[in-house]
Amino acid sequence: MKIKYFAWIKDITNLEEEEINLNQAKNLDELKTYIIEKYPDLKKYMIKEILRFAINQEYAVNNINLTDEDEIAIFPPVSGG
Amino acid sequence: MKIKYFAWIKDITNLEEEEINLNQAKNLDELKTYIIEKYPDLKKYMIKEILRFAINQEYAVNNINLTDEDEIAIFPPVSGG
Amino acid sequence: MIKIQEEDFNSEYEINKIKKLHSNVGAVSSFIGYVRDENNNKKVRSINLEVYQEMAHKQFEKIINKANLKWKLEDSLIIHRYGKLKVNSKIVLVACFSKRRLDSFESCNFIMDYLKKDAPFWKNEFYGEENEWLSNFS
Amino acid sequence: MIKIQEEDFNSEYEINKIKKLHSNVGAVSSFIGYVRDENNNKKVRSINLEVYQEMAHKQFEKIINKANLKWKLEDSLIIHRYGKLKVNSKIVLVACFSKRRLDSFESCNFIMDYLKKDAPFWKNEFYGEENEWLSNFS
Repeated sequence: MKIKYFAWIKDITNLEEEEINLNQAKNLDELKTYIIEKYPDLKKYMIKEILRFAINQEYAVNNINLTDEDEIAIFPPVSGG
Repeated sequence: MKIKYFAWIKDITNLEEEEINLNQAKNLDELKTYIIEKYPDLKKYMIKEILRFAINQEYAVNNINLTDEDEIAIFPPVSGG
Repeated sequence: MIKIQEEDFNSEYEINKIKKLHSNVGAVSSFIGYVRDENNNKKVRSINLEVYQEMAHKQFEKIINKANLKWKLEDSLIIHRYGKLKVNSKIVLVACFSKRRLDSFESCNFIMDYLKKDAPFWKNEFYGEENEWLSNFS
Repeated sequence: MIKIQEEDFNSEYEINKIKKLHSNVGAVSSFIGYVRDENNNKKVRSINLEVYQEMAHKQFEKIINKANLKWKLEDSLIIHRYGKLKVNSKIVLVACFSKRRLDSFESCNFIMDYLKKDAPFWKNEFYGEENEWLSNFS
């Protein structure tokens, strides 16, 4: 699956997107654990519930199973308009 | 003083404006009496409170004394915008 | 800015001209009213919009002053046309300029409410051969 | 109509293009958002607006669908820019087309509310040498 990062999250991950596979995270909760292990600086934002998640361009709040075709986006609160 | 008529009121008075003097109407109530005598077809609209009055471009609801310099307008409910 | 005119207007141009004066404006809410092709189940071809000009100016000024007392506006614009207007023609533009959205949005609606209630304009609608003065009392 | 683009737009042109399709439209309410010269007491020079394009499209479609369930709209338009935008630049245009004013007015505000809440755009503000990501959590 493809993971995309936006805004200042990119400054922490140092990349815009990456591929991970189902062994690393088979659902959204596991993905959250995976990325804060890989990027410890994200942990405090995760705890404060500042991070937003979208699966295939739809907001995801609850835990949900992932597939290899999914596109997951991780970003801070939006500020458009 | 100058009396101005607008919209379909003009179709009843057959003129857009006219001059009258203080002897004919020294306040707004007298003016109302004066014009329904002169234009009897206006009477039913006056009774139903459909006519609007403005003195020097400000809405006038209560009776008020008039002067020779005043511009009085008589018109139906507005429909702009 | 208040304009009462027969000619059409370009809303982008008119709004830009005012916006340029205010770099602190982040929000412009506007309303454009048009001549519709149908009213009260009758096919409208055009309207003739009569105005009492001097009074319309005074009323617009009053309405804008009232809006400025209630909201933080950097500027405002009313353009109201009169005369013969075909279907699809613009009739009116109201635009309110403020730092933030809520002020521009609420004041624009407020100005339109008062404009419809107080501004001395009268619509004579033309349907084929007939025509009819619009009235709020029938 | 949804457009997500880097280029500026002409609101008169964009609104006219849609209005032409609907002779029954009497009311167009619109909102334009601009880059302001100041935010949080800092002098802003420009912003960089990042977007997640595919998601922005989907979210705009959802918001418009929701508005159509609540109000009688003949059409609607969202144009949202991204990229480097200087002070005074337009950021967004939302326009709602309806027979009567109330529908256009309320739906335009509704769409702006949801756009600000859900649309995946992020502003990076530039002040002189520094820059800062805007966030709603500080």
